[in-house]
Amino acid sequence: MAARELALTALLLLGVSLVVFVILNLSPGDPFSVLLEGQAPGHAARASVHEALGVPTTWYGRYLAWLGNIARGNLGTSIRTGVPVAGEIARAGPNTLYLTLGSLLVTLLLAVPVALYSASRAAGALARGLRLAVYLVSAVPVFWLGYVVIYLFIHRFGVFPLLSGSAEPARHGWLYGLLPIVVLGVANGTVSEVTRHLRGELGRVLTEDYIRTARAKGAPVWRHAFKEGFLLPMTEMIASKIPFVIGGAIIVEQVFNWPGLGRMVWQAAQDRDFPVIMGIALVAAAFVRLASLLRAVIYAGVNPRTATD
Amino acid sequence: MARPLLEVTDLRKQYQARAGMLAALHGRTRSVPAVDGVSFGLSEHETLGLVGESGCGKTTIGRIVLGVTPASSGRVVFDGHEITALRPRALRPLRKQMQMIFQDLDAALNPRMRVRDILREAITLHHRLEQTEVARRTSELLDQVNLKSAKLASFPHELSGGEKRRVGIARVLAVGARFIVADEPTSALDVSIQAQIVNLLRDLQTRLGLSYLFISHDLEVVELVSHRVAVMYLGRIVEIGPAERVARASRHPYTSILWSSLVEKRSDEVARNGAAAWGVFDFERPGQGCRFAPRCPVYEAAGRPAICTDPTSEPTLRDVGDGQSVACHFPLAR
Amino acid sequence: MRRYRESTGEVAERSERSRWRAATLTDRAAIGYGLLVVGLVAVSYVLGAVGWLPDDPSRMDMARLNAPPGAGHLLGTDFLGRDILSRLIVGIQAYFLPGLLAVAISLALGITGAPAIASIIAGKIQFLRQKSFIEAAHVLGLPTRVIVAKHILWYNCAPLLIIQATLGMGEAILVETSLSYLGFGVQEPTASWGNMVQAGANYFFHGKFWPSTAPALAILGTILGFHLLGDGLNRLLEPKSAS
Amino acid sequence: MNRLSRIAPLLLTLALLATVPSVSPAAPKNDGRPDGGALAYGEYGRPATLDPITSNEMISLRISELVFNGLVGIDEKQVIVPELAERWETSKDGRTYTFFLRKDVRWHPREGEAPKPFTADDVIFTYNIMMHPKTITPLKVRYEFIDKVEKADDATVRFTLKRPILNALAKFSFKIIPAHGPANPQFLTREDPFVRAPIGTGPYVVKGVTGDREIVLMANEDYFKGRAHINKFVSRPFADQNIMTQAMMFNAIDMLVLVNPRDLPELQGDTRFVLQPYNALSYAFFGYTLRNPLLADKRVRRAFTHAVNRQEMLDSFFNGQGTIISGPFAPGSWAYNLDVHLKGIGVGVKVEFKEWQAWKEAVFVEHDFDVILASWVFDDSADISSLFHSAEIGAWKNNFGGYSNPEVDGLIVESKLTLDHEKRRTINRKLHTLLADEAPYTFLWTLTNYSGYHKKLRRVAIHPYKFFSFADEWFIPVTEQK
Repeated sequence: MAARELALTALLLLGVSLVVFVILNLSPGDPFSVLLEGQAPGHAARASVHEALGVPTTWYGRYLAWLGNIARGNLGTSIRTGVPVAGEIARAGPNTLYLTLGSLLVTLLLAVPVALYSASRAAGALARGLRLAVYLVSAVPVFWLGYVVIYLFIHRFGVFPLLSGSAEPARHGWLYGLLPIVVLGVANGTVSEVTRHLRGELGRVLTEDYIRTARAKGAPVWRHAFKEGFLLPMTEMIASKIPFVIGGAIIVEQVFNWPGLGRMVWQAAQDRDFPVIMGIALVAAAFVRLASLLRAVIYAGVNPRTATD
Repeated sequence: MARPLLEVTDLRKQYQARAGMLAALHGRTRSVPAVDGVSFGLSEHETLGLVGESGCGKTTIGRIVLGVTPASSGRVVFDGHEITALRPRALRPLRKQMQMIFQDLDAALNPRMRVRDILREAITLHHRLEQTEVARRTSELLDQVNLKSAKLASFPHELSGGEKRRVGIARVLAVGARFIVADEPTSALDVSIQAQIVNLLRDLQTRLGLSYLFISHDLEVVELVSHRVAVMYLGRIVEIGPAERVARASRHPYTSILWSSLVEKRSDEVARNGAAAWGVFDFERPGQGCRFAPRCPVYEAAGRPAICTDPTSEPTLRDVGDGQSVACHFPLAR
Repeated sequence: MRRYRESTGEVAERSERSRWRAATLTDRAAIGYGLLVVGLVAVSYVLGAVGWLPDDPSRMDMARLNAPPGAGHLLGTDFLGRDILSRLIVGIQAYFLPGLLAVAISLALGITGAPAIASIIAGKIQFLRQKSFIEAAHVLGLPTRVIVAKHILWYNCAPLLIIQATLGMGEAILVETSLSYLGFGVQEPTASWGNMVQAGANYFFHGKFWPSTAPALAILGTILGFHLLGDGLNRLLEPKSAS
Repeated sequence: MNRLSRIAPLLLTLALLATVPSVSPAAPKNDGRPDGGALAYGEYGRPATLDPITSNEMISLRISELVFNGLVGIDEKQVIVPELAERWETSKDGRTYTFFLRKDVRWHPREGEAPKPFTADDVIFTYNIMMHPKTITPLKVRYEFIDKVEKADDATVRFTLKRPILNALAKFSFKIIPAHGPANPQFLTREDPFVRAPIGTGPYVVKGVTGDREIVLMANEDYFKGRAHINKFVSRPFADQNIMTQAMMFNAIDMLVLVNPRDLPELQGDTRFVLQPYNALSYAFFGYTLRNPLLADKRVRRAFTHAVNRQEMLDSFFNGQGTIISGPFAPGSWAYNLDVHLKGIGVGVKVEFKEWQAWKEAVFVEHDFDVILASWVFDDSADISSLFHSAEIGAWKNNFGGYSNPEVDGLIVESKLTLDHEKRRTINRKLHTLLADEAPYTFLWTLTNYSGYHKKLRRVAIHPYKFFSFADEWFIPVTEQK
């Protein structure tokens, strides 16, 4: 099983890398022209760059060269800065991981209580109100919310809520670190769906006949309801929403000047710095894949029968 | 009775069970026998009751008989077709003759389909019919299971338990089944409705000449509907014979305890609590010889004879006359 | 054999009210609002397509840059003095194709098991496969492909898809807004709500909140409408959760 | 060198002719101004590299201005002054330049090493590595006029030119890097560790990059012109320009090297800050493609030029006062106006905006446009006339409009070949009249860059495009050093 999953993951990453590479090559702009900014480059200059760097001239040649590097565990170096991509990802990655996981936690802290409450009291006015609030919150464009929050902090609380913008180590630095996490958690657009899905599934499980029977007999319902009504839909939502959270992280990192992968990939996208883009795409795809594997494991764990038949 | 419709010979089934959530990752499994050498026959128009505690393998037998679950070994022959040797595709034509009533009331009912669609699907599954013909057949089915035609527009969740069961039965009849595995058909229903369903099944048998493999842990119901009864204990049949004899003149200590506890307590709930007190058989480290020995009062009373725990002499079914067979070294006297 | 004593007393029958009438008042309000939003979006689309607008969305009024709502410009003007209301109406155009495309793409990706909708459906299928009615259909003799197509996809995932499609529209708007912020969204001078929020936000810290808030509110109201509609449809189409 | 810019103004090498040999004292600063304090400045984006050779964008070049020196420098009055060379001699034929180097200059020490002295070897090393075919640098084409460089002794180098050129001395302001700097002594790529942790001779030493990607520079105690006053420079990258301005407004940074035009009014109204213009060498223009038969007719182009009311366009964005150009210079706002103006003469315009890379391909390769809005940023070595030479027509060449006129070609060549200033001016005037008449472009205006900084910074002089050239003279009064 493990070998199969590993092979599938490798295949998926290969596919992602190919697609990203092709898109990069179809989009206008030569990745190596960033080296020629500042001069009016003729054809000769362009060719000489390729020659000087020893890059294949065809796109598939470049892709294969890149693949060859990957096979040797080398993610290549950024065209723009010359820095090894793997090292940069290792430096910026934890920041983004912190941001995305933290924001997922915020999302869940928001969505789960609302879902639980409104699953048990679907018709209550408070439950409706809460749901409406949750829906509103997840329809806010994330960067705009970031602006609003920063504006509030500056003009209401008199602080500049950015870690890397303050001249001195901030007194409440940890708080500023929390802000982007909260903003992303609230406005990554997934709060509403997590709430809806969780509430739906939980509501469904709680009304299933055997749960009703069990409850009538006084048997503990929570264990089953937890597994089918909570654990499964939760992992499912997290697994399917990870790409959105990652996308939101790119925005939040710009607004809050967060030194993570999102800011890196944004700069790289401007310059068509393909080794960086590819490296980050791989990491992101692996992350998404990991989430869906986790989902599969939890599914199998909750329902041992699935793998048997 | 009439000619044999179903013959089951030395059926075995092992399950691969995993130990916990992490086992999914390293894939470690252990083998658990659910059915361990079971043989019996069923004639046309006959009802064979299959009783035993939950987990004894009776549902597994029902599923294997219908070809839903593959057997580990052994043979199932239905009407001359060897079910255990057929591929799923080849099995499909036989489906119109053999069907199952599931324990789960909702099993047969797709929650998004109206009763009318559920029935139409079953009716048209094996026969191409005109619209009018479908309508005629639908109302005929409703008639047979005593369901109001107003229910046709309902979704499953709008039905009561009894109605769901009736729709389930109608669905099975719709494909034209003549052999039905009824897996705990009354277990999820109120007592009053249980009676209606039992009577309905018996009426249908009379009217349509059906054969049932009737699986239940409810001895009262089994005794009521069955012509013959097979008693299972931990994957094996310990006693089989005419319903009256098994119930009233059981020869196996286990059967006897089952029915006497029924007589004494008459209460489903208490009986189950009593059973729980007996402890659970550990399949991973099976006992030696007779499986029932650790719980057997006769074995205790006889001073724990060695033959009962001799691994080479697990008791097999022996004919004790009047169509009754028992698997015990020391069968009870008449 | 003895005859079992039969008792009357089936559970009381539920009336055959239509589902719509069964829906609660607030449900109806929510769906009504959702439909209103969809209607407004559709009307705006048509208005934008025929060009029947309060003002020329590309006409600049240099005397009134970043103006608040008022006479002449019902929803104020943007940083080039263009009429925000007209641009909001025209901006709808940007979402129709992308919105549908987004849904189509995620459906296509569903086969490979990639993101959002696909993953939800994959999860749903995985869940349904364990459901006994699927096994029952199998025992009944239905071929596997029929079970998948009819019982899983058509009956149990179709509502999901409809709901996801409405939500997908909302998602498309948000994604476009994010892309606009990064400079990869719909490009000026073509109006989209996303690039309106983005362009307006450049003046946010100057205290000119309105030019970005107006399109942000439009986004908010519209997505809320889609959500409520999706929820309502969910309740109407998913019988389980209706009970 | 000239270069088309849509986003940021760029490189200029600008100089006046001045060939007076001079000597400058190498004494520590003793001007009565206080040392100490720190300056954090905001940049939109991160530098690619920190060395002066592979660098090709402004953020990097600004930092290398703090870290490195050239043989000659240019002072605030645009006069060429000695820097690493204390004096120089020019041969009569104008082909040989001999530089006599300072002997008291030492390279920034690497950790655990003693500082090494700066010698003629470093100059030759820099020239060689710059001209190596495998070194990718925009500098290369600018120094092709040099034939060879020789070391006379440790403190003397001699450059021989292929032919005498105008303003040659100013070109020796290129930054010198140490021979012991790069890991690879043959050629310099961006993968060399030197480009990220460079050592130079300049007033500031690169200390390192923080986790937030700030670049920290400390004053060089051993600077040959005397220790710089301000202790520490910090370059802070921002990913959002609006937020960067807010950081300035909130005193989270002390300086913006380039204020976004739309934020000018806000900063201007704030007494805490100083706005300082420093660059006016870019031209905005509408460029026409002559591949469109309609636009090939100069009467049409002239009609366009007349129709465009430049004054009104500028006034629309003008913020009340005469010198500050502010207001919403969002990309394309002017192009919009083109639409408005041309409607008056019966021309419909479809405006299309493109992302930078896509725009370059459309303009330079595919020539897929009728009119473009752009601006050129110049230095002294090229003038706008070369953009209209017919030899510049083709993919990735500067005459993207495909303008071709033998008379213009002739004048351009003539202007280039003459070494006489007066004669050249006459030719250029002729060229100018001719181009104005032909209208291959509609020239719009030149724009000014503004730096904004906190008032605590004193004696701030900003080089027109290198920016930090005089930063060692800046200071912060003791009371405001925090």
